[in-house]
Amino acid sequence: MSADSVKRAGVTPDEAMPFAELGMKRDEYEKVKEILGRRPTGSELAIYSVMWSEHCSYKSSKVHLRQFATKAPKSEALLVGMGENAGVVDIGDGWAATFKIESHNHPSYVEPHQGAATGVGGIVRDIMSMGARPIAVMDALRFGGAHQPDTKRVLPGVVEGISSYGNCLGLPNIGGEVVFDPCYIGNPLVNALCVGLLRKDQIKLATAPGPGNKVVLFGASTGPDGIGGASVLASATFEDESQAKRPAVQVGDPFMEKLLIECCLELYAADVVVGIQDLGAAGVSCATTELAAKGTGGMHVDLNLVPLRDPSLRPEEILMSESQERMMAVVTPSDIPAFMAICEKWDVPAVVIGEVTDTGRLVMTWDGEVIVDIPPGTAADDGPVYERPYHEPVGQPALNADTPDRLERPDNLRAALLQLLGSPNLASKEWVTSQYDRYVRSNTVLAQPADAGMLRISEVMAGAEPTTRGIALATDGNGRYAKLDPYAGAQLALAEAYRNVAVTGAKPLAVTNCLNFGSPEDPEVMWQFAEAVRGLADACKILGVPVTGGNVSFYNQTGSTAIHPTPVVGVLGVIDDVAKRVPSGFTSEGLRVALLGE
Amino acid sequence: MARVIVDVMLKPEILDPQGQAIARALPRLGFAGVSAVRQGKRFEIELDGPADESALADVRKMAETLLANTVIEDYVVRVEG
Amino acid sequence: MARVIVDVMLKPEILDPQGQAIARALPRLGFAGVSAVRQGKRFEIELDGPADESALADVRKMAETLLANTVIEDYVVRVEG
Amino acid sequence: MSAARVGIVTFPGTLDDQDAARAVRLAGAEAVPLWHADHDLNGVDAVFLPGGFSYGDYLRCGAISRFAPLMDELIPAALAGLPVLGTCNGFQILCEAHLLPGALTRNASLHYICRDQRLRVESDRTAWTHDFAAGQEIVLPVKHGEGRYVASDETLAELEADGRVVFRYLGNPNGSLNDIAGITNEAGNVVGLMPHPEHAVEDLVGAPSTDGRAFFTSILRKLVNS
Ligand SMILES: Nc1ncnc2c1ncn2[C@@H]1O[C@H](COP(=O)(O)OP(=O)(O)O)[C@@H](O)[C@H]1O
Repeated sequence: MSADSVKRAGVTPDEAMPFAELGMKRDEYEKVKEILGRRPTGSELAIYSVMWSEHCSYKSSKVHLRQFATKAPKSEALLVGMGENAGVVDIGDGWAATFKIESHNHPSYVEPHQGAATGVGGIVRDIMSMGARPIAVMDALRFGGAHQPDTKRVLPGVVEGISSYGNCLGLPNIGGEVVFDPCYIGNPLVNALCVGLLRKDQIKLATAPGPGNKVVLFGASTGPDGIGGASVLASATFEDESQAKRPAVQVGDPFMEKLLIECCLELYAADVVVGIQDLGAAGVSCATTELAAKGTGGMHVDLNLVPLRDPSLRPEEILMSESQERMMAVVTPSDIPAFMAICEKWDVPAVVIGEVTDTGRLVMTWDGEVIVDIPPGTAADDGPVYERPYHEPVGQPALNADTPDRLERPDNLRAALLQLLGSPNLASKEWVTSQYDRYVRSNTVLAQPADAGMLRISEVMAGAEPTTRGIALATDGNGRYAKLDPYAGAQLALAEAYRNVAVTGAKPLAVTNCLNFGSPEDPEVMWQFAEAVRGLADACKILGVPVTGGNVSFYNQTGSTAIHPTPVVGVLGVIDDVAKRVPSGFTSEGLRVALLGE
Repeated sequence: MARVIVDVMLKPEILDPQGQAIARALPRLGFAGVSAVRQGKRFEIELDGPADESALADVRKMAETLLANTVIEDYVVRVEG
Repeated sequence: MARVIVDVMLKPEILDPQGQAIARALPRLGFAGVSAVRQGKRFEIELDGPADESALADVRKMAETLLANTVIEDYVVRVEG
Repeated sequence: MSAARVGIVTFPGTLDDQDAARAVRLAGAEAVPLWHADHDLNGVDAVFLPGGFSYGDYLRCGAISRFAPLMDELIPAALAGLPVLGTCNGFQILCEAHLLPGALTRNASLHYICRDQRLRVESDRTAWTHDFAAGQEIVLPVKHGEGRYVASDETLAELEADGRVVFRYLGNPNGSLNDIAGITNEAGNVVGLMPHPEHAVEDLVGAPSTDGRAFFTSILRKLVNS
């Protein structure tokens, strides 16, 4: 069965395409037609629909997120800012750190273990793609009430998923949060952070320059993971009912990811990589369009060469597959043998699937026919941008007028204290943290129960000159504060993470954030979002720390009820001498206790 | 007293990293001629009474709600005989 | 192309905490009448050729040396059919 | 005199090889990287199989690694007296390779556990524990999901009678039979344990103890004296 080709699209201009089933609006579809000067093929529609989705294009949030750049404080430390896979910060002595936090909320509700595991896997690949060795992870978690039945299903699975995936990669878990609130029932939040280390002059970027250079797909083979929508497309165009919908959960293979990490580091050390990109949510679509758009502008890919786990996959499905543990690299032809030899050493399958061109077009073929022929930038960068309407929630003044003054003062303070101590949000998180390896690779200076995690860096990579330096990281967020006042709530989250880093003795340098909200189509939610971003951008300016990257997660809601707005903020700091770190807790008897601040 | 077996396997379209790792290792161990391996779980359930229709219905429900994760797994219930 | 099944179970004298945890959970979930549960592994091996005696001998060796740890586990090889 | 050379084995999925090499170097020995796919022990004086998730712990921990080409060299060398230490996944591999008896199974709690663990040294008569005193209490981190030691009654009785239980948990984290944390072979040259000495050799990082150092000073002393 042949695929919908460009040629065919030319002679069947009026064929109805299932853009609505793929979540695309009519005017967005019209824009695609205008760009191409014809109707898109099924494969082209697959590419535009995922690249222009909220998740990949940030179409509702973009206009607000710009403040992180326009209000950004001057920073000597910033080497790579927003817009790349992750931000990179100069931490001195020739070293750089790259870090980012990302959500995997919805998949973790559907299948807690695999959802959370693949969340860790995804953020780790982002860090790898910058040229860094991933060196630690953190996880900020939100669950429904501790006693609500579904929490019993979701929480153990999520913790097991993070534990099994992160531990298997040999990445120490150096901190995070566990918060319970009934507002998260049905919408748990799983935000995973990864930090990596690299030499300052070895940053890798997602770019495909140099016509004639080869495009290599390496790592796991491609299966029908997470392509519910794509199968509509694969069948709809051809009235083929045999292609049942295949909405499959993404399953992680941490062992393959561990091999990928070591393989990539050896590829970097051998200097055989011109550009590199991880395959995230939009898989091959995203990697090819983004690499091509940032390079010399063109790429030719033969989709038949993509190694498949399920040989019946159609090109539309291959383009949208979310299979995990895959990377795409651009390699000069003369380096291909060395590249392949390193992949073979690590048992990582690798295949050349295409070539960089200077045509300004991304062209893909299937069975010898052209099925994609687009300007890659139109998919990667020129997605729709919305100025969504927003207004303060109707109930906001009443919510704020309802102050704690109304509460009865308890006459038995002891009972009140015991009740507080027994509440799930204040209780020990050891049930969670004891399932995470905090020791692996022996660079962990601080981890739980400290307020911030800290790592030494001198021992991370063999052969590097010694340094006394280290990095510290903390994540914080408080949905209840943000619900009362999203502007101040986001600032409080930043302030807390900033303080947590500062008290260890480290100097805060940079910020990442994960913005978890309800539907952007609800003007009241959109107001919360706009306020939170404005608050965070203003506070970053005042504290002198730039936002280097992050992630927006919308549609965390059940029916019309959204979660509390939950901006989670991560702060990275640097300490000149890790031996001088300040642990939390009283270290010996007889010390004086001082209270600083108001 | 009867024994009922519940076999739980990952659905065919779901990645099975364990099975794949085993399949990849076999040639190195000198085993040729295997095209794929999938790894699943096997539960042996000892019943107090006989494996009659009502007991089997119970086991089926148990498989559906507890033994298998039906988001990613299929199961088969059968009486050992 | 044939499929051979290898079932691997812990030896009866070895504690099976997973099976026990399931057995303990059953009454709470409203299932009565189960006296014990044991959890093991099931491997589905796809052969390139037929499941003849020589192929089965190979699978038995694979089970003995790789799929089962005979210090703690027993195995059974059978042809699906 | 050239430094004692301790081989550190890396399988696909090994995690603690860097830590192991560092611990060996801190003790004053030379750490020699050994690759699973090579048929070559590089003439080392002792071998350390560090922890991790070799082959993702798929099938059973250590089940696939035990067939690595390097193991074809290591098994006869160990039987001939080469000192070998396996920690965590390394212990699991040694059991799968039948260099040590018994097996390591899923923790009784069914959860992975990472914690600082108190242990009692039961034997200072192995190649790797001379610098401890029998009866000494130490703290090392444990971090594993499948660390519950099991063996047949006869094997257990034999281990106990021959003094081959090398470490015992004080506060059993995983349900190990007889609280066993580590054992040795009859000759005392092969030792396996679930806890991680290589994470307890520096004040700044790892567990709140440096009790792990004695493993490495023990082997160094033995090699230098022999
Ligand atoms: N999900 C998690 N992942 C990793 N570490 C966590 C997680 N939740 C809590 N922690 C760690 O456990 C410790 C205690 O957490 P918590 O009780 O929330 O204390 P605090 O209120 O001081 O942040 C901290 O070191 C924190 O980083």
